[in-house]
Amino acid sequence: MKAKYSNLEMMVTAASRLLQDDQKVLVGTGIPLVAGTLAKKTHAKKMKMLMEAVAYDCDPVSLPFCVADPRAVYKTKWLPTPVEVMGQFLQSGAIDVGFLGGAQVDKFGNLNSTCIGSYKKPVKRFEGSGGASDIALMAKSTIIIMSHQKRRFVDSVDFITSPGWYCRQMDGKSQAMRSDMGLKGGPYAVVSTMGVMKFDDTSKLMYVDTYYKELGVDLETIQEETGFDIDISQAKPIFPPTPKELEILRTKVDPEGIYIK
Amino acid sequence: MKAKYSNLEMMVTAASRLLQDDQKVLVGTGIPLVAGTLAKKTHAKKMKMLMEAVAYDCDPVSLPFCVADPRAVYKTKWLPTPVEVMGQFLQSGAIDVGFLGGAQVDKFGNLNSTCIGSYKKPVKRFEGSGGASDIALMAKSTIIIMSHQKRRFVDSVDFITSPGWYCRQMDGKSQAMRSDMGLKGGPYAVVSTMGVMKFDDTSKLMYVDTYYKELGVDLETIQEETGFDIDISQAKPIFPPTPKELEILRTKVDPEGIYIK
Amino acid sequence: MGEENIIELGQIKDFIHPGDRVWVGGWTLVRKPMAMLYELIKARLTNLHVVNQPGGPDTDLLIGAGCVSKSEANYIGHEVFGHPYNFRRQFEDNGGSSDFLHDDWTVGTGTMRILAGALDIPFIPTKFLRGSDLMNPDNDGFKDIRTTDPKVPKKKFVTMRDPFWEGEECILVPALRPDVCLLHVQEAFEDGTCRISGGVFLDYYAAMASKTVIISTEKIVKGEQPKKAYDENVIPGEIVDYIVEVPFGGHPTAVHACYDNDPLWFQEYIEASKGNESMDRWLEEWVFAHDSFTNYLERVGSQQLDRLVADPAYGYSPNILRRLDKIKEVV
Amino acid sequence: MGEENIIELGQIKDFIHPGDRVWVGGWTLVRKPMAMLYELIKARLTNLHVVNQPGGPDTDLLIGAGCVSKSEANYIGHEVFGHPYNFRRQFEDNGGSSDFLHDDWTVGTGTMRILAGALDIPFIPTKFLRGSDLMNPDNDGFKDIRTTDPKVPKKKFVTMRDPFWEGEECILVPALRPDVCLLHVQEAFEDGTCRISGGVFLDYYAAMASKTVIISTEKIVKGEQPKKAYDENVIPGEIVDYIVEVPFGGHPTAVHACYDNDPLWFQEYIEASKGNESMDRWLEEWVFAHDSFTNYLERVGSQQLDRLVADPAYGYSPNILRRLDKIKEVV
Repeated sequence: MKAKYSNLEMMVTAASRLLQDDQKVLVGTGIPLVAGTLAKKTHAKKMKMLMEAVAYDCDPVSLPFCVADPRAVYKTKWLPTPVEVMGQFLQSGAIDVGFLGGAQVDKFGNLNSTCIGSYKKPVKRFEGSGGASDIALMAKSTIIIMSHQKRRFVDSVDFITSPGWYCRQMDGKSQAMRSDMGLKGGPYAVVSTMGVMKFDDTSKLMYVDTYYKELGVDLETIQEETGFDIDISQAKPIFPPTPKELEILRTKVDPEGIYIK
Repeated sequence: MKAKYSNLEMMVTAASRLLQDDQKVLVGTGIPLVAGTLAKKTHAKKMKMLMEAVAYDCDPVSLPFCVADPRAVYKTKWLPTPVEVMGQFLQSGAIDVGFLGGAQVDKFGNLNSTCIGSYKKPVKRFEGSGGASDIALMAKSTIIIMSHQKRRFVDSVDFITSPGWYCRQMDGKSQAMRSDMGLKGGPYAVVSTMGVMKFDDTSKLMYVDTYYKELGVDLETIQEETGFDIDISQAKPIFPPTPKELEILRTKVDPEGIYIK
Repeated sequence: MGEENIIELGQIKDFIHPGDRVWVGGWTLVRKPMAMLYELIKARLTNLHVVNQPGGPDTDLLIGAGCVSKSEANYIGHEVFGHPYNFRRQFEDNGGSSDFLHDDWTVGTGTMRILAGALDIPFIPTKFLRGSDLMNPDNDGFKDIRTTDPKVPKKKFVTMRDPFWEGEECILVPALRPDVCLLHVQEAFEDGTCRISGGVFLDYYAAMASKTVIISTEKIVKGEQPKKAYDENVIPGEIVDYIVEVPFGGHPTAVHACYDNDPLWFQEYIEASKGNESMDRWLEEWVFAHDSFTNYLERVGSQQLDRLVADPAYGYSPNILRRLDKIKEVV
Repeated sequence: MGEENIIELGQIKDFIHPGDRVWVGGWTLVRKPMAMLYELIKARLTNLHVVNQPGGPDTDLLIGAGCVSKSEANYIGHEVFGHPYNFRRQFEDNGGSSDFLHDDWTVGTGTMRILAGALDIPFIPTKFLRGSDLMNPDNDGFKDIRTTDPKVPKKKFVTMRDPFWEGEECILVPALRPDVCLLHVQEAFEDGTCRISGGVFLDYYAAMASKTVIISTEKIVKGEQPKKAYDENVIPGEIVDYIVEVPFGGHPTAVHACYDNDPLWFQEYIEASKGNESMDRWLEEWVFAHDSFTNYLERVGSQQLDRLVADPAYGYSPNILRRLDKIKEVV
């Protein structure tokens, strides 16, 4: 039988489940914001959701277009500037979870939102880091959300906008393991349209933790849509969205269907 | 005949006359604040008076006890913190006049508000710089107000808290002329209980510009009460306080007689 | 500033010159001084060096109109509305040839840099930037002009060891020093004092750091104000050089408590921005065709403007339909 | 923070330990957390390292009560009320012997240092300090302990050439990193969010820079607030660890919109502070004798407290007589 929810809805639900009460979560616009809002309206009501431009502890009744949207500051108790949110909270390591999207992710969780091809003469140029590089670097842990396609899940990203587990060194050229560089944090999970990937404690390589079996996703397809050999040996089917999660997502979080079309 | 005003009133009036419209003046508490307030209520209504802790463009109806006093923010249009007043306005060179007092001043206009005697084992220890050192360094020009006594007008101050025309160099030991160190600003005048002193354009040495003749002050007394040879050759009698200046000072600026006892 | 510095929209072009480093206030889709930017485009200003962090339709539009030769930014885009095609074309077509130089940063470093500018210190340490390809010297977009262009820092960043505490390796980034700062605010007094609601973003810091500050405001507030109102002021008149009153001056971006984003504008603009010819046609219709901002607003249409007006209870308009793929169904 | 972190005055001593770097909020004579300081004195806390910039009766009192072994400040005094005799005696008697070390700074550098602390960067460049004897290495009050005490920066300052712009010589000063931050505010919510009127001074930055933040408040505001009220909030509850409700908790300093300075207190305190014996007697009468802050306020007297209450129209009390030499005539 056909599942009564979409891959996008499963992805947002899976991502929201990774957030907990008492966490300070810095979210980007788009799907991360939708998942964060879903978490706040379900199991993580006390979670503090921040946005880099101004929003502090926001719980929007209508989804913001961007991190500075008036919808993001509706009823918030404090209106900081990026000097406080990024310069102080994030830079001092006070953010628990950074919630990011991107154009490319590699097997070490490095993110690219800058360009495809060479930096100087790219095949495709994107909007740029925004706060992603800072968040991936300074948040205690990072969650990545991305559509699962071979061209997005690559062996090595064309440009490291946001450092994962295998980072650029201070010389700007060679790469080293994040911990060897004395950097804290790092990617905790990649939530895609097919499953939830995590990183091996020792090798820091991406592996499949759960996949969307009920939606017809199988591990072969995940391997096909992944640009590097990915460990699927520990993969378990994910628990589907509960009726409550779906109802809140569809009626309270994104009733306009702006992100979840 | 006996003058109908005191040396203190002459000093405050003389100081206030040195301030002009369209200047941004950073004042310390005490007599500088009184003189600044008198200027705002007489000839320099558009002058902006700032205080380091919070006050921006203040025009108090009651004299503040200190630079953070609620009297200082009454009806002000903006409430900055010291990060804006000191870190930004002053540090960026946007303050026209710094208005300071101190315990000792020397012939080059260096100010001491730290200690008498050696720094480690002082004969007398004072409150410390506060913002005086910063203001004397970064304001476009500085005005000093001080009671005229031999122990206060010294050849060389025991401790340079606030740099005048002959400053401490970067090595912290040797001294050099302010301009040779690439420092802007510098003391413009010293207003005392006996007269108004200025600094020679080339030698940067203090000389007597005007003195309070009507109050019985003569140039010999000024020399006696000055701890170094001071040029009195250009000294002129000062124009006494006008009835309007005295009336506003006594009835509007300090009716309680807190500073002008 | 004094009341003599209250100007007309048409005058602002006189205060901005080729080569100037320009900070455009607001944040991506919010409180962008669009009316002033349309004026700069009409004046055919060129060789601007855009330094605001981040950029939205403002920056993509200036690039598309040929006003920009240098940009340093952490982001240029339209967020959920679509991609910044004018910005993209600079790279994808001419491969970053010397007539457009772009230097990539991050929100964290952009914030630290304008803070340093406001403090008037030449540089500031930061923990950001580490671990990314933004540190690769080959990826320094201004590499070739750092020693020759005095408006550009001699280095993108410098590393040094902290001499005071644990001795960790630090990154020093240069201050941002805009020549001109263009902001749009909800209210300004006749003396230039500004009031902003819904978030100041980096506007105050940019104004403090800039040589010339020009502000467009929805409304110029006249006369004595109650003390309570003063507490909401965020930019003192002393650092403002000129103000101009332009209702709807932030359209098509959102201005908290005044009006919302205009999805229709974005849909038409983004479609047009996909090619040079279509972009030129768009500029003709939306910018050059209008001899006043009132004409421009007529082009937007009073019915659409009414739909954008913010609900005081929310600060935005709950009435706009925001799904671009569905908009056609109702308009 | 959560409501479980709303504490009693008597508990605060449990969160402060010998050797801690303590930031005391407010500014000289304004919004000092005096009630909390009396508690620390009653608990006979010693070896505190006071780092607030500047200090008023708070710091002179802690020194006079023997709680302080190190202080770094730009000013310690009572402004127009008189001199800080307890502070002075440390130098004039024992000539700065090692049981009290003092490091002199300026308001400008103190501001930059706590800003760096809030940004969590190890140091920050500044233009201040140049030209003064504060730069003389022999005058570094912490010289002897910089390499041995991990709570003190290894150097007072470092000079370097700006590598980005005109290459001017810069001074780098170390961040201030308080262990504990004690603030007094007008209002706090149950979640720790604070509202301050009449100027925030450096309180927000100090709270952001400190490991533990303890706040005494005139009033704990309960329940949902109107959005408008939220706009006045200046410290988010997330960075606050504990709050305690103490009406008149700032006495004898002024708390904007609540009450004014108490000249009678200053007159009596300053007279007593001139000698060790008289200071001890004062501490006995004004601190140790009281088992609660209510007792202390009774000692002040309800008639005097009424006289101090602020006139809402001004934010201070126009009724107090402020000339210390005349006070006796009316009391």
